Amino acid sequence: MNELPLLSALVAVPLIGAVVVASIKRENADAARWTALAVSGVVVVITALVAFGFDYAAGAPWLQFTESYTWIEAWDLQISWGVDGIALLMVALTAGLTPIAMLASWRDLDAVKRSVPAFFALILALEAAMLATFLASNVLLFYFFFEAMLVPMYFLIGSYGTGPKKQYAAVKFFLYSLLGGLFMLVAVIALWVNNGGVFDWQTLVEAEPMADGTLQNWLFLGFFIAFAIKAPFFPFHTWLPDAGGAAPAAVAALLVGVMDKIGTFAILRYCLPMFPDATQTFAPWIIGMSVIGVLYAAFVAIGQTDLKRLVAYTSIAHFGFIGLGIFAFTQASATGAVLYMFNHGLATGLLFIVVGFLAIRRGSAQIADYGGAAKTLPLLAGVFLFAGLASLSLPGTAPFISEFLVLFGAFTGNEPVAVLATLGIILAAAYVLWMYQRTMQGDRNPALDDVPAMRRDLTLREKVLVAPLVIAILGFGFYPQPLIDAVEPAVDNTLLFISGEPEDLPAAEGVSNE
Amino acid sequence: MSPEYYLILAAALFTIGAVGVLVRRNSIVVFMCVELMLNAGNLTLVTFARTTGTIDGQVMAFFVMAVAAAEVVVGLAIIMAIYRSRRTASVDDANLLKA
Amino acid sequence: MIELAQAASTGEAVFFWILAPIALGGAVGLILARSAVHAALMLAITMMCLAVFYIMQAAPFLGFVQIMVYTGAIMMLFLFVLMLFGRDSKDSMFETLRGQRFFAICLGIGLAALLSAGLARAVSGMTMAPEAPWATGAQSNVEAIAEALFSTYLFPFEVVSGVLTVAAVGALMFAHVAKKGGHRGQKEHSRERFAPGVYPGPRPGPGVFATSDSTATPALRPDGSIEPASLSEYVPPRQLTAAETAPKHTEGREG
Amino acid sequence: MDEISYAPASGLLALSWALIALPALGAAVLLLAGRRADKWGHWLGVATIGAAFALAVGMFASLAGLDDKSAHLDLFTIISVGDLQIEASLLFDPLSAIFCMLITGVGLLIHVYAVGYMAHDPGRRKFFAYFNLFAAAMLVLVLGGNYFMTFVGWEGVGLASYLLIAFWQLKPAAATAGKKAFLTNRVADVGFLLAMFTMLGALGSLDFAAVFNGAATLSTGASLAIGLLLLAAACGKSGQFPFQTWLPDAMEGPTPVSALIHAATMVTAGVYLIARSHVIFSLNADVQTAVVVVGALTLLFGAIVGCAKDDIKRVLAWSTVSQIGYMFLAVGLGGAAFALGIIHLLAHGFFKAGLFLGSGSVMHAMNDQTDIRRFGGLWRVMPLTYATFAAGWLAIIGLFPFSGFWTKDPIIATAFAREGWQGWVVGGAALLGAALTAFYMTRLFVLTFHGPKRWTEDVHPHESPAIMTGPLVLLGLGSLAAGGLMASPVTTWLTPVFGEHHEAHGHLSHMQVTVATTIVVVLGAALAWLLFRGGTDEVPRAASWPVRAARADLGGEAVNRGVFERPSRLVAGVSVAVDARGVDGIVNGLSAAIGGTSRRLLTMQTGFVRSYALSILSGAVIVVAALMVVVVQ
Amino acid sequence: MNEAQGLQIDWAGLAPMIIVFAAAFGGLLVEATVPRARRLPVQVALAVAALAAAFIAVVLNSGKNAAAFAIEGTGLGSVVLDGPGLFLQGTLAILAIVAVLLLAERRTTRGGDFVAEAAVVADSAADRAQQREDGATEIFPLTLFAVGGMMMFVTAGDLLTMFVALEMLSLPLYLLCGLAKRRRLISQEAALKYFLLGAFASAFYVYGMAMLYGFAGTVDLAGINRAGVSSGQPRMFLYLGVAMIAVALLFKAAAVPFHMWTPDVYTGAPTPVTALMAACVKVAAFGGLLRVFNVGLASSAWDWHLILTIIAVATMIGGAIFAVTQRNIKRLLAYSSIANAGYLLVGVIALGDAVGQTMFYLAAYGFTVIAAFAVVSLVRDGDEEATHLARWAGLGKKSPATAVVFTVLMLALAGLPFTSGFTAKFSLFAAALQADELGLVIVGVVSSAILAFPYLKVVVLLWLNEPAPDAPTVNLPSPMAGTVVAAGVAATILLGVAPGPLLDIVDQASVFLNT
Repeated sequence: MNELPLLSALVAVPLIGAVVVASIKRENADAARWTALAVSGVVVVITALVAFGFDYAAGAPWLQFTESYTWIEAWDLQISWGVDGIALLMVALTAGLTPIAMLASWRDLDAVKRSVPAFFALILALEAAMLATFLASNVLLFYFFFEAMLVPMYFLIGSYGTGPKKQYAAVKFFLYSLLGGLFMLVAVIALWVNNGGVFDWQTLVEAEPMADGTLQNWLFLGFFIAFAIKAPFFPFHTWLPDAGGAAPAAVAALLVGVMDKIGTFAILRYCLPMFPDATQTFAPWIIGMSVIGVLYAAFVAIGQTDLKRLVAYTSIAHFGFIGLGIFAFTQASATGAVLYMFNHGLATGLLFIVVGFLAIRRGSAQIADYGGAAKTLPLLAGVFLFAGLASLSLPGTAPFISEFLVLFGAFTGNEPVAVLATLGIILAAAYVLWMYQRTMQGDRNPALDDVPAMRRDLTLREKVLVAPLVIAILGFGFYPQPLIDAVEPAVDNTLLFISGEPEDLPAAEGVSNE
Repeated sequence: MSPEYYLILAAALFTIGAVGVLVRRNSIVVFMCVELMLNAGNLTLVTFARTTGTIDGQVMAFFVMAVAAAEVVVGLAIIMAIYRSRRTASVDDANLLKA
Repeated sequence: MIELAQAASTGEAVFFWILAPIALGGAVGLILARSAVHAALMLAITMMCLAVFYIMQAAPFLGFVQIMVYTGAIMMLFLFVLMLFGRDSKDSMFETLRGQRFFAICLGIGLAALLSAGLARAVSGMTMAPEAPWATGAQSNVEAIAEALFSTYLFPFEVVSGVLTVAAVGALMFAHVAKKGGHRGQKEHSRERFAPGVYPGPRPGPGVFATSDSTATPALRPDGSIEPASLSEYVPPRQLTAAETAPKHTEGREG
Repeated sequence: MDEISYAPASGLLALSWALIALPALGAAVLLLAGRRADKWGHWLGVATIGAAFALAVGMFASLAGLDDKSAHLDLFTIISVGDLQIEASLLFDPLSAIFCMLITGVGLLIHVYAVGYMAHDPGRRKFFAYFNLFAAAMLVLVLGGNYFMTFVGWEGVGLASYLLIAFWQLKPAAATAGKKAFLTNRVADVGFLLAMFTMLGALGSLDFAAVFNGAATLSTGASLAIGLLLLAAACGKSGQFPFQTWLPDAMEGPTPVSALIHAATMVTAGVYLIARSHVIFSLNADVQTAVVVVGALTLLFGAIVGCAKDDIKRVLAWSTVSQIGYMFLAVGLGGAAFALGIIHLLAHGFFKAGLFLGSGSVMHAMNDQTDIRRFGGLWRVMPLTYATFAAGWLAIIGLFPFSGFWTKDPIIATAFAREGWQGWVVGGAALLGAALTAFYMTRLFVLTFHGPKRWTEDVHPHESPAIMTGPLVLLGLGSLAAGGLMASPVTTWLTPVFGEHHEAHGHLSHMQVTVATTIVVVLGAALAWLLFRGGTDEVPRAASWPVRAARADLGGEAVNRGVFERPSRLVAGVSVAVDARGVDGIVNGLSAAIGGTSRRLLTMQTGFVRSYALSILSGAVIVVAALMVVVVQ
Repeated sequence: MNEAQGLQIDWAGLAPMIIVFAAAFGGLLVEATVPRARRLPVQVALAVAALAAAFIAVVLNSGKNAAAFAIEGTGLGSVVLDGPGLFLQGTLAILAIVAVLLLAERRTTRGGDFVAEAAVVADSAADRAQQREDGATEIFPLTLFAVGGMMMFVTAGDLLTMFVALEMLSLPLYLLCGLAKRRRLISQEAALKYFLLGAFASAFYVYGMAMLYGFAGTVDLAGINRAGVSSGQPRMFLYLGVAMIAVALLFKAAAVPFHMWTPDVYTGAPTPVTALMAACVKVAAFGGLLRVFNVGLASSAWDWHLILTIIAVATMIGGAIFAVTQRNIKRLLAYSSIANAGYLLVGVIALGDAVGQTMFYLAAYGFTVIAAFAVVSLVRDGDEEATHLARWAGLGKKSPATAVVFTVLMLALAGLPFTSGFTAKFSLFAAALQADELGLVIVGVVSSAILAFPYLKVVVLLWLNEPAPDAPTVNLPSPMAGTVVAAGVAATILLGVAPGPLLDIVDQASVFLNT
């Protein structure tokens, strides 16, 4: 196994970077930008090292690159990291999207007269916290970062956001997530108390499942509500349109692209293996919720008048698909759900970023403020359309593969539900195309000609940051197998608990840097 | 003579004192009502000293008296200071602080 | 011995039934008397009765302390302060807080009911310890108290000194105004008083012709308008209702 | 039934991926190169499609030399999750070979034509990129070795179609038409997806060979489901009832688009899909009946509406709807008629492409006007266009010995061959359709080229440049001859795909049908000639209800609005309101409730010390009471 | 004579209190002897030195588990030095040092927050004149007396000692509350309210003490506990006693419905005194509650469990809901302290399982809240504190450092990870769950969520609002208050990131003697 503490480095590098960037004087905005970008670049490199060192074989240990350091002995709490295929994908997504988000908001702050170093430091801090949640192999450690990430995001929305409701949105985001987190906290404590004071994920998972069904149900609910709010699943979603609508677009890309995935990631990582019986008890309800979410959010998205809110609602619909995939408990659907998490990060991330390009040019994200914009911004319009098509899961783009797997997996388990969810595809096309039509096509809004920025098509910086996403969406659209290979063992392991055969798990990796 | 009557009397005095605190507005009278409650406590203590056959009750009553004396001094000092500033001893008029 | 106790008991009962109503009457008087001085005197009566009860319950030391310290010193202190405020000041019996009196009486009745019910239930099961030596006279009451005071309760006893010191310091801080500068004679005082910009006459007292004597209630001129000099810089004036500004009889002079 | 197996590809056939890659590469280069490619981009487009055509011809030849007439090529694994295996595989068999030739061949001609047609359009480079993209996607569709690949191409052509319909996207009508086309297709595609899920669920594979070989084991329900779902998908893509409304609207795109995509190739993908899935469709008579009904209904529907339209391209579009109805009818009839459908498809590809390009040439001459009421007497000014258009007209109405005669008559005959009363009904419908076709096509032809000039003042018609007329001539020749030349060889060629079939004998003999058809066609054409020889009103006159209904697309649009569009918007509006007031209202209401409670409770904080004492005393009473309650218990 | 009666006095054990009281008396002597100009440094040095010495003495006493002041052979005593007692004494000493530094601050406003002569009529010419003078230095001996009383309160082995300690800690605080230099009327009003209600509560204490005495025949807590198991006296006395004593202690702890003095007094008192109250009095009050309920009333736990649960729920929810609409930062913190009292009550109810965790919470909360009030004292409109929240808008732009610090404190109070607030809540709730108090924990969590809103509102104001043109200034550098803030924030973060050592200590120190 690799001797280097790579996972610790993954968390530490952006964290230290955040401190360094924060200490840069406000006047040296460029220094802050480049330092932050460099730090995020280092994270990408470390991620690549992890990805290359990862053992993708089916029988490989579930968690790899494990590290463990004692932290609070009184609680038997360790700082322990470990990565499985699912987490690896999420880490890659985080590491990849962060520099892109940074580039996307490179000069956006010049207009709003806010501290640039603080902004980039907050993004790095956010990255560190998000990476830590994916890497933590300890329930309490996970919770720590799960809550801690609210702080940088809160400031990014509230302080750097746009629109009159940004404070409301930031506070709502924070309180809503905090409330969910607190439910999880109670569950974490109860789990700890009832499981002999263990936080270590591996130990908890390998322990005999709880005999007390009622307790298991409550614990599951405690965890699940936190994750459902985070994700967000219908009907816990209303914070997201507000937050997504108010956040700067690049931050919204991180918010929806990565942070929300923590909810679904955690459901797979914690809810399924730790509370398999309860998961099965609640699965029908959650599937119902997911399907309602798919259709309902799509309809609400159709009715939106603000681009960012619209994209936020599309995400809620997509999270319905992910929920469906996870709780259908088939190999295909769960794998699809994980791919969905990754691909949705790419596609919606790109969509948010492009909307950001538009919003910063036009100074508004209201759909009514556009119309026929493609005339002067052909390239931007093209990328916008591409992102939209990816978001509606057009074959050839990565999200299609995941949607296909989710729906197929769900179909084998529960046909009517899958058929209903499949209708969501139509609605997706409706909201994406209608959005595109109202902004880019049709009669040109005369007001656009008064905005000089609306005549500036994609700049080199914008092209550079968009390119990797476009390539990834297309590449994984045609050749998703590497992703599938990465996640399948972890998904299989997780599903073993649902099928009640956890004894078939691969042995835990014994190495730890105690 | 059973000591129970003392206890009931003390309870009555305690209650009267408590009600007095609630209904009187002159801060000194309010404070006197508190003293009445303390006295009720003392009577109870002395009575229980008798029923339990221990001296501790009397000792405690003594302590209460001593401490009450100190409390009176402090309280009257504060009331005096307020009276001099506001020319009123009514507790109702001291309501600058409220929600 | 038993007879003696019986006799003592009878005597105690007689005294109790005479004094208990007086004590209660004093307490009730305390909360009903409109004059603070009367209230203080009522409380003194109650305390005297309690002193007798202490003595009757084999606590002669406490009984005397009660008379000397409580009734003698503390009540006098109260009266002293009351005199400083002005003997005339009488509490208005008009309740300004809505529902306060009603709830107070309800709670009083409730508490009394709970306490008496509880105690009545309790005393039936109460066991009496054998008479202690200091009760039978085998040991001096003072000696017994002293023994406890200087052994078990020595530490708190010592700390009480601190409490008393704090009281002294507090009184000093809140009551003592240090003189500053040299001696100022009549000349200096009158110069100061008639200096330009100073209003030489007596300032209107707060609450003149008002329902309340608070600083927050501005004084009214004979024509009903507000006397600006009576407005405090710091206390926001109370908004007067029409009923309050209307001329009316002064309390205590009616009838 | 024989086990179906596909031989691995070798030699030139192993290059089938290049067939797709060539136009795809062209599209990529054109899109990425940006304005630098404006000057030569269109030629790159033509070149790639030309190369693809050449390759297709070569592969066709190689295939002809093989015994088992199929070449299967596995490229890579797309999805492998547990038992689910989906390969990127290509299948080159007689059926796909025909389609490849059609797509690249007709595609090449139309590409060339478009070089001239789009010469003055600033977006020509992008147009060719989309065109190439379409070709690539269409080739994926027909070359796909499994349903998944077909679906990828299926959606790809949908995208290209969307892009091209909305090519002039600043025109609201174009943008709306593009969106409508995509959405309608999307609805139908749900059927495709669900069909794939059902296949996967029942058979565990999407490979053609595996599905067809396992089809016999399918339950009746499953085969019915798969068949109907595939039919839905096919109807969507091919503009069949009830999804027909998008196709006429698609005429908002540039005319070469209408010719290539919305006439010759893409819209026939539905026919391809049914033909490709002939094994499944043949399994279940109910499914076949459904296809037949759809086909018959649509061919009449399109023909009737076509009679009432005054827009040259719309008439052709409705005609396309109607003609594809014939193809559906054919593949629905099954057996030998599968090949008939494909033959008609090929012939239609030629003559409809020619007709569309001809109409484009007319529009080119008439300042992009499309109203046939403002045409007339053009035959003098643009003789080449006139001649080729006439060839197309003759081909489509199916007069002996032109194309349509060889391809449509057998379909009508086979329709009459259906058993029982169905034969009469279906055959009658097909026959009536032929008459109507003759009527509306003649009407179109006469109003456009003959009769008095009804031009607006600003037009100065002229013949189109050679780069446009060249392809016209070729297509015109093809229209005239193709039917007759191809009918028999293609049937033979397709035998490895559809198997041997003997012609069924029905209510009427082939000869009788031919006579009947010829009579009705001549009658229809003559009627149109008589009615419209002198031109027509420039403002539509009040008409009887059938005409009004036909002008209103027989209510198709109204149904769309009433059943889909308006309810969707209503639901969207309601959802938005529910989300804001209901779901979010609970969240906000909760916080408001807490704030309100806070304010109300804080009124207890009066500032009066006696109130506070009251609170303490009440607390004390409560505590005492609570403890005494414990005692009493 | 003492020896003859078997009186055992552990002088070393009493040393912390003796040192503090001696220093208090010494401080009074300083007032009498040292010239006015030099009194402040002498007093501060004396107070800090005494508290530090007391702390060292506590540390030296650690591990002791005995009555420091006892009658031989009985094991009973008026001062009990056991784990919790020693830990809380040490905590009090440290928190008091911090508070004393804040009391000594004289740079933020000229002459400090305290009035030179409290007797001067408020609002008079003389009063205006003395606003430029240095404040009284008697506050230091008074503070020491109070702290001594608190240290005694948490180690009191019997109810009488506790009563004396209660008065010892209360009387100086009543006085200190009335000593604000600015807004003296309000300050005096706070003193009056605190005093009257405090005396009212004391009366309940005395009556309750009498009842328990009547029940057990002794006021020794261990004796009461034993009597709870086997007493010849009717249990009604016990219940009445528990009820009355609880009223008095819950009053000091500011539990609903005995809380109403808290916001007014916190607002009216000079901010350093508020800090002292919020941190130290909270420690003392809960130290007392823990001891009374764990030692004295453990055997009757079943009887009082219900009513204390009701009060805890009311306190948690009430405090949080009250705080939601506050517009004044001091009132906000006051209501937050009420809610926190609710969480601590959960620890009390959980009894033995949660003693250590409750103490940890007390220490963590003390540091955070003291730093918060220190920041409040720094933000000023001219010479007055800008306590209205609207005035804090945009502070993040004008004084980012202060705003960062205050944000950290608010997040700690909201219980976010990596702050002591989280560690404390986590361990407390875990202990409560261990004691099967799931309902209370859920209420606590809901309350935390509600309470997060006002904290967040402050953060919003600090960072997301634009400053008014006449926004308040932050008076920095001010070494004393600066030290306080630094110490508080450092403890807040340290206890959040590396709580291990302190958790170990409270774990070892969580067993009461004589239970």
